[in-house]
Amino acid sequence: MAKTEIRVGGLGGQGVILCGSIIGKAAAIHGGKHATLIQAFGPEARGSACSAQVTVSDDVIGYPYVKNPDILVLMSQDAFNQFIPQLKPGGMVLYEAELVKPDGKLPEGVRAMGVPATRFAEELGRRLVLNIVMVGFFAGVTGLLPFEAVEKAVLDSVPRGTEELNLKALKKGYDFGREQAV
Amino acid sequence: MAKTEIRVGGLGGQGVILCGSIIGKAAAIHGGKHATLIQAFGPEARGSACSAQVTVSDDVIGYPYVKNPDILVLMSQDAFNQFIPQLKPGGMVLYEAELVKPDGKLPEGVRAMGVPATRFAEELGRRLVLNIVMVGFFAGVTGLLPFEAVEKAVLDSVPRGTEELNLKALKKGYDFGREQAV
Amino acid sequence: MHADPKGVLTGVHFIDGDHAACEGALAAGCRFVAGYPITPSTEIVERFAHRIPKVGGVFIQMEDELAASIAIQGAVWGGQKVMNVTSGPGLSLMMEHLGYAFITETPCVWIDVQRCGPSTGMPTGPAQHDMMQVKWGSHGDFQIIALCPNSPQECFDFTIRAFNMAETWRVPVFLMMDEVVGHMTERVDIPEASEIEVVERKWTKKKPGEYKVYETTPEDPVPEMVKAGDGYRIHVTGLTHNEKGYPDMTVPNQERMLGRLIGKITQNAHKLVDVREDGVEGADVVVVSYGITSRVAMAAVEQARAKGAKVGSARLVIAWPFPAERMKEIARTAKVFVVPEMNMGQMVQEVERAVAGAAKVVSVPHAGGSVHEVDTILNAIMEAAR
Amino acid sequence: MHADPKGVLTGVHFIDGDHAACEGALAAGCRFVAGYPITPSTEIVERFAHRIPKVGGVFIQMEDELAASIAIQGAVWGGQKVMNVTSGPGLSLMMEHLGYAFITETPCVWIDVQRCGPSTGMPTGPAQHDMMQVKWGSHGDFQIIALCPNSPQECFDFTIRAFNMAETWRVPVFLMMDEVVGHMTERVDIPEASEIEVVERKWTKKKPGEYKVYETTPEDPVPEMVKAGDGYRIHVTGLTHNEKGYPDMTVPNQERMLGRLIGKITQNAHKLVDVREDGVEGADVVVVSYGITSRVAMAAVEQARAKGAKVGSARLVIAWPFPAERMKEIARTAKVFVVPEMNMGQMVQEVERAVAGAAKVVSVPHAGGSVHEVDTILNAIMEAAR
Amino acid sequence: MSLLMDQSAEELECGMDNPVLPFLRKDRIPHIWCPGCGIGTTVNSFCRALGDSGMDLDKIAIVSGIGCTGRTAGYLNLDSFHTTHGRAIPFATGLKLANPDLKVVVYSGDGDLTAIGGNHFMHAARRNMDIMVVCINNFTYGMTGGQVAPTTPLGPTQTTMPFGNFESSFNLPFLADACGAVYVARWTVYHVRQLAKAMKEGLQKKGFVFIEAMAPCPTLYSRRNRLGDGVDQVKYFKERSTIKNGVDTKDVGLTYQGDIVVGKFVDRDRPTWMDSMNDHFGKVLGDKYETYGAHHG
Amino acid sequence: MSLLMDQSAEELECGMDNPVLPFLRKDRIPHIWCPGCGIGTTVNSFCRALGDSGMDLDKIAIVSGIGCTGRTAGYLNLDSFHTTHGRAIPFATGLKLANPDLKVVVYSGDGDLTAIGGNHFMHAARRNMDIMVVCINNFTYGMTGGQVAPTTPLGPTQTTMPFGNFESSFNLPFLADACGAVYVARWTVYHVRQLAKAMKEGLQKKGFVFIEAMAPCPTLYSRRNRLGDGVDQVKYFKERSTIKNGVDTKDVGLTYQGDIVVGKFVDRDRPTWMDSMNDHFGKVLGDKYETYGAHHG
Amino acid sequence: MSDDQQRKGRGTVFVKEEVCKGCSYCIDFCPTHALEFAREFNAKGYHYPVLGRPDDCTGCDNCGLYCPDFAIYGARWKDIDEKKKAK
Amino acid sequence: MSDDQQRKGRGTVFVKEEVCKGCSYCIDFCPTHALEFAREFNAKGYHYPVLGRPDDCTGCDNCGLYCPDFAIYGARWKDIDEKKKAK
Ligand SMILES: Cc1ncc(C[n+]2csc(CCOP(=O)(O)OP(=O)(O)O)c2C)c(N)n1
Ligand SMILES: Cc1ncc(C[n+]2csc(CCOP(=O)(O)OP(=O)(O)O)c2C)c(N)n1
Ligand code: SF4
Ligand code: SF4
Ligand code: SF4
Ligand code: SF4
Ligand code: SF4
Ligand code: SF4
Ligand SMILES: [Mg+2]
Ligand SMILES: [Mg+2]
Repeated sequence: MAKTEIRVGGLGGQGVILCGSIIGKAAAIHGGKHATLIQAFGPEARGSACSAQVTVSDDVIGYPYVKNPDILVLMSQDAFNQFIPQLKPGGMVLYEAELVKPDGKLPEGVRAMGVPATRFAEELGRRLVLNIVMVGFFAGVTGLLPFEAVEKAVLDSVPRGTEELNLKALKKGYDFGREQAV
Repeated sequence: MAKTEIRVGGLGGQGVILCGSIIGKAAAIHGGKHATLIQAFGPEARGSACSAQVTVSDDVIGYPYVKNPDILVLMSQDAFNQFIPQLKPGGMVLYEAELVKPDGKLPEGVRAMGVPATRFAEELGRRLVLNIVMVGFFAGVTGLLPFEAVEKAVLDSVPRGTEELNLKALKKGYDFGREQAV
Repeated sequence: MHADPKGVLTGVHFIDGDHAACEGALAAGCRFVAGYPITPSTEIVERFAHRIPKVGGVFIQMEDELAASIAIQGAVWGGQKVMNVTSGPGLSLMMEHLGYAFITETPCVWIDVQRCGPSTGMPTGPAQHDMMQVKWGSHGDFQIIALCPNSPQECFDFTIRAFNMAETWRVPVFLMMDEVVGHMTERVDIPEASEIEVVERKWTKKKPGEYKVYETTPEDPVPEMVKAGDGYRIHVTGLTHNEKGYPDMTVPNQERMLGRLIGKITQNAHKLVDVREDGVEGADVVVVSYGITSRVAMAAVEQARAKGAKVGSARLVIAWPFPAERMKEIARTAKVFVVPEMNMGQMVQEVERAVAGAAKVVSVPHAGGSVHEVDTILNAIMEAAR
Repeated sequence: MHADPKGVLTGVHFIDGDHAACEGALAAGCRFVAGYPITPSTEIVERFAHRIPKVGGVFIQMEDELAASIAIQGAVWGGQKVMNVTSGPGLSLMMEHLGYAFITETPCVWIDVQRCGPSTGMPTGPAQHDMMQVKWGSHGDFQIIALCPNSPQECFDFTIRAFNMAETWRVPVFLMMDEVVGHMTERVDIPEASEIEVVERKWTKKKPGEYKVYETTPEDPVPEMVKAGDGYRIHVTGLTHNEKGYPDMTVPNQERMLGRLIGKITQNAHKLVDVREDGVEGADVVVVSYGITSRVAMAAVEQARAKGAKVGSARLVIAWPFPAERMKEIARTAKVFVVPEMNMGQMVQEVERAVAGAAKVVSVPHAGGSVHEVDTILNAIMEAAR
Repeated sequence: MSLLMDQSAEELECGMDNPVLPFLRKDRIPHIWCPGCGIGTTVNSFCRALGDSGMDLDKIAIVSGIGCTGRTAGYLNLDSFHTTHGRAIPFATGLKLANPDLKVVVYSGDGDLTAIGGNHFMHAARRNMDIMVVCINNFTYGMTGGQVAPTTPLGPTQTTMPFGNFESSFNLPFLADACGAVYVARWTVYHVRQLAKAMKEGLQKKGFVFIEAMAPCPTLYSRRNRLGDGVDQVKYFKERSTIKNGVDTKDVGLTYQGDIVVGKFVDRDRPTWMDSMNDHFGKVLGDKYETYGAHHG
Repeated sequence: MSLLMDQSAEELECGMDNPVLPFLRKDRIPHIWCPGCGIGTTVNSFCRALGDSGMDLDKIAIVSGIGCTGRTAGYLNLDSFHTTHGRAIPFATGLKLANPDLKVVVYSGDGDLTAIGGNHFMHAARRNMDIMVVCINNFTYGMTGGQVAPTTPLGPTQTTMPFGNFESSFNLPFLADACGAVYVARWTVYHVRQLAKAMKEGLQKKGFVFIEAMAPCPTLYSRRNRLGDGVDQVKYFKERSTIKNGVDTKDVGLTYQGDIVVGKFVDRDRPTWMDSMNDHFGKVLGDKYETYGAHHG
Repeated sequence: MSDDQQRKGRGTVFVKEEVCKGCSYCIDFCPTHALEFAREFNAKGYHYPVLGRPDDCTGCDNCGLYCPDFAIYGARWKDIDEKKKAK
Repeated sequence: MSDDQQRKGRGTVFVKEEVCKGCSYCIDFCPTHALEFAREFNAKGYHYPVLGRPDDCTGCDNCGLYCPDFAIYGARWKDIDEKKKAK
């Protein structure tokens, strides 16, 4: 009854929800698992903090909220500050290396890995795909889901005409993640 | 615990409710009794049947409806047809003699008395006071309420400037009633 | 405080419940009504429109009930005592603003002259089937107070009481009339203004800097009030808010705010309930009724007693909050509760819940359009008494 | 009858409850929606607006909820299957038209994605506090059916079921979602159209001369339908009416009409209730829950069992009509009912009434804005189990 | 059951019958309206229009709100809907869009359509929803006993303006015009033929049609203001009306017992809501889009 | 508690502070509006108007409905009321009539005021209720995520018009004018000074004042339609606006990214509802009548 | 009425006396003033119209157009005869 | 800024950097193009304006009129000095 709880955090406009959604979709539709995604906007939806809670499990998921995530995927400093205290002991933090500075605020026993996702995305020509880089990075580091499942989920989720760019972003993040994971 | 139940019936525009209201007011305010008046319009308020239920009692009145009146005061044939079956055995019917034709439809043991109220009213110069003539007739025949009480109730109830006319109408009906009652 | 003599039509009157309720409002200090006509409540606002120019105040007929039910709330924050007058269909349109009055703690009196529904139904027929609506009709949790007069005199008296309760508790207070009570004419005694006790708005004595619009103390869950224009620069919102009145949309604050708002009534229910009892001690059967039905029921109770049945009557003068505790007590001795209502069974559900199996509960429903036949209730009593 | 393949998005999807509900409606044959946006329900109509041009139908955004909730009813009489989508404040504005749908027996599905109130409250927070509103919020007596999905898959499935029930019973059928269920994304399997059972409108086979719009038989209290334009020259009114649909405002007719309308549900409640039970037999404590709370409650139940408590779960898939009989039965063996809800205690009152003192009933209220903490429910269970 | 409207012996003999009867639910007459109430006369004109239009009555539906006028739906022998107060227009909108085959007529009172129903009125006109709205303007709330309406001119007494009305009223044709109605006309109960003709034109016109019919409410408006009976009010309509077709709607405001401008003020064309939708989707979605309502009529 | 809007060291040194601060609830800033949202700029102009008017701020109340714009009430340092969706105007009506001392301003969104609130808008204008209505027109429902509004021009995509809007929109100044407003103006977020001046005039004017302020909603309108950010929309306002004071309101309708007519279109006088009431009762009831609100201000 | 001797004007009227509410629209708006009130009341107490001056009736049906109660209509003898024949 | 040497233009601006949302209204509508974006982000991740060309600032407060976030305003040195004196 393996269950992995993930919190994705960042700012509105960064594609935080989509990032969580692709992870969930990869698990639930292409990965043969169960997954639940909860979106959380602040009371004021726009412009401010934004986060997604993803539960991936071999079994049916009851309680849908992620209180103490196993994995954090963070794309802003605010999100980092907010969510780090919730992380499970021994959990994992994946962060955008240019927007988040862990600066020794990490609890002991936590594995933290950064990825210059924004830079990668800009190199690929569109800052907007930073969230897909993060998805790839997540997949690469955690190995929670088969790459093909994630790939299919990305293809299902991005606007027509942007598939290639997004797959490149995914690969980029994934490869970077594999390297780190080793 | 004397209780008298009265039903006044006629057509919209005849002043049926006012007629009932004056009887009630005479009893409740000037006559030292309790009185309850219930107005009943048909589901369609205007132009059609109209009636008032008046209960006059020495005691506090509970149930406010008049199911089987002791006295009927009737100003239209429709009302006559409708209400006669409800009259208490041995009850009394007071009717407008030109608009209502009892024609042998009266139950046995019932006292029925007509008054040419419309004609009286017309003689006084306003057809509209026919209801006040009926009030006077009621007071005269039944003796249920002191004439002064009824007189005050009329004065309280009619538009300013019409007091004299209405008192005349009341007196006319009252006198006619006294005669009949004898 | 005593009533302002200006609004008090001292004397003896032979008027109907609608008119009496209007006089009650004027006596209680109501000086603003925004109305929208609907049978059988219209006479209340018609009288108000006629009386108010000489009393000093405003009547305005709005474009619809949505407007009426929020205009009155604006007027409260402008400093006036107000009432909201309607009947079923209009009330259904006011449900959003019922919640707004509750969350903003805007003191106001709501008169519902109940007519026969559902929907347009029988507009000139009576009913008592908005009893649950006033308790539950707006989205979200809320609380109200509801009084049930059964005569024109009570329409006058209870309207004053309703205004006083609204000022005391700052929740919407309902006067649950019905077509019969509204259109029934009886003697109404209106005392001298000096004999009428009126609760003044709970104006703050604090200065602008010190005052918070929703600040309360542990002893008193009802905040003090100010009106717009007095320099306090208040903020009022229908959002979940803090003591300053500012939006504060967090779960703990929601809990705090809603807890206090609901608690104002639930924790003070014992001060609010009002049951008028007659022969309940030692009775096998207790008839629970309210509004006009209580008069019909009383006739049945008397007839049943004449036939030897041990019957008591418990009349809910205040239907909400429901006197659950008292019902539980009565259930210790009574065997059967008989609950006649001009609806398909509403308050009877509260009786059932309160007595929790300790006594039998019999509903005597009525689809509306007229009051019960006395015999219907009598039969139910006799059946229960067997 | 099977679903029209045109509206069925067969396949496996990772979508949220709002989107799933929209797909359910399309699969059920809904081809007309008149909407008005309100968080957190808007996504349902947004998806509908996007999907409908290719499915054949109409979406129109109306000027307000009053318009939306009656336009859909016009569309029903024009022959379409429809739904009405909103959240608390919008629902409060629709209360008059809820009664109209009931009295005119206009089949329609109402989706309420519950958000945290009262009033504007916390618009993006969840709650379950419109449960009583849908039962009692319109003036007059009426009845509805209410289903409580707890996942996107159920939002899809239950929406179809709601449409089928609406056509079967011709009362408003509510899908009581909440912000969490509406915005939670999970896998949703949409089967082939041929595997989806859809109840067709109960079209009459009678000819114009023979047909009466509200004629029923002793066996079947639900009348047959026609649509405007088919030559039947029907009349439909919100007034108390007879079989022909004509106003007939007499007390006996009111009794007859309302008796049948209410009876459709109360007398068939046994066919309608749906309680999903887990380990209720032999349990000391039974947790009664519904909607998203049932998933939180289940987590608590499992933890309590792990601690050795004998706990069962009874989930109200259908909240209205309330499964009073089943609760009574359970009360014969269970000692305590624990009822967590995202409100200050609503359905718990029905549980109390049903068990009538035969078991203890513990409310686990929540002011809204988030789901319960598992621990809160767990503690209540453990306390009850002692 | 023998109805008051059944053919008399005389009629039977020569095969005559009241020409409006095919359009009425005979078994519901006599109607509830007061003696001299102008609503009945407008319904009479509407029946003529139905006949003159030559349209299939099975395809005409009528929707009313609540009020004396609102009872009209119950008397016409059409598919007829008596809805809630103020909401006839949105009901009609749903009905029309669900079944585009229908010609949908809204027939209701001034209070119903322009007080509580004002929002729907203006938005339906803006959208050019394809419905015909007949507003019986009797300057009062008849059904509830004569309260002030948004149409009551300055001056007369109404129960909620017990000392005379001091609140400005709407100029309804101007309002309809400003919101986008494609056909706007005003007639009075005196103008029975013109009213019938306008109604016939309205039935045949596509888009949001607005016809104001001024009618006496003797019970609550005329008599209360000492203006006499229904017939006196119709005589006033006769005497003070001037026909001005095509005049600027801005200039047709009414005053208490003052001059009346009647006529057809607006008659223009713009695409209806549904046509706009079909055109637009056709353009954007191309052949994939199947015109909605095309299988109809 | 140190607030982001507290004076900085620099400011303290020279005694400077942002001139709009006296009009704002400092402790509630930063506000919730998105980057480049035009609502903030209109509020900025309103603050200037408050200052320029020289009026006693204790006697000015602001009422908002629900929406992004509706949050304005919560930021202004006045007696302020955040009501329900669409009902700011009737709330304001009650507030004003209960306390005639107040100048009451309604500040809300286009959807709030003209969709769900349309009926109140038109009736308050008809009555000439003495309130000033500022409508922030961003052509969309901002708060709920960008649905079509009655102000959305033909063309742009909105979530409930996913293939582009095909429904006609209102010309708001024309509507306000037709209903009877005594002051009608339109400005855009580009016209900050004119907007502030109009607001000041509005504050000082008696009767129903209507000011439309066109504002960008970059998040849900501009960006979604590839019109760029807030600043791009303001540049469009700048480039395509022509000032035409006094022009016929009929001619100021808007189209998608088309020409814009701005200016003060209407400025006239007619008695307010309350003045009419007082005059009328004075006439009818004579000396017995005590003018309502006379003891005030 | 169908009797030829009685045929005085160019047309005549048919009245449903019991439906009439005595509003006098027909009487006042008859172009030839052919109608007048009956002296009798109907069951509801209203005077209904009678063709007092049959000579003057043209059968124009103006009365029928005005009647708010659908209680009267006029017809030309010509049309009546045609209907009769068609029977 | 208060330092006389730094006084280049006729006025200057005061910026609440942490309140700014980087919309660029102030920058685009400064009549003298005196403002530009800082290279730094504030805590919310927005670039805020800085007086890039202080010489050009007239203190006209146009930036202040446009700012939707009340994060900037301009003032003339003249007025600043007066305020300072008044303190
Ligand atoms: C929601 C609601 N509010 C109020 C009423 C009461 N009501 C019924 S009809 C009516 C006004 C009728 O006036 P109008 O529309 O002018 O029609 P008329 O009777 O004059 O023909 C009112 C206020 C109602 N039925 N429903
Ligand atoms: C009764 C009700 N219906 C719907 C809503 C949801 N709602 C909130 S704001 C809004 C529209 C906002 O649009 P607008 O008035 O233009 O303001 P903006 O956000 O664009 O400033 C809607 C539909 C609500 N809060 N209440
Ligand atoms: S009250 Fe007026 S409008 Fe209503 S039926 Fe009577 S005359 Fe006609
Ligand atoms: S959504 Fe639009 S209107 Fe709302 S705050 Fe953002 S930019 Fe402004
Ligand atoms: S048919 Fe013509 S002429 Fe004959 S009575 Fe009627 S209106 Fe007069
Ligand atoms: S018009 Fe009709 S109702 Fe009026 S008097 Fe003539 S027949 Fe009778
Ligand atoms: S004060 Fe004027 S010149 Fe200086 S930066 Fe601001 S807008 Fe530019
Ligand atoms: S206008 Fe204000 S918010 Fe925008 S960039 Fe300038 S200082 Fe920042
Ligand atoms: Mg009217
Ligand atoms: Mg907007």
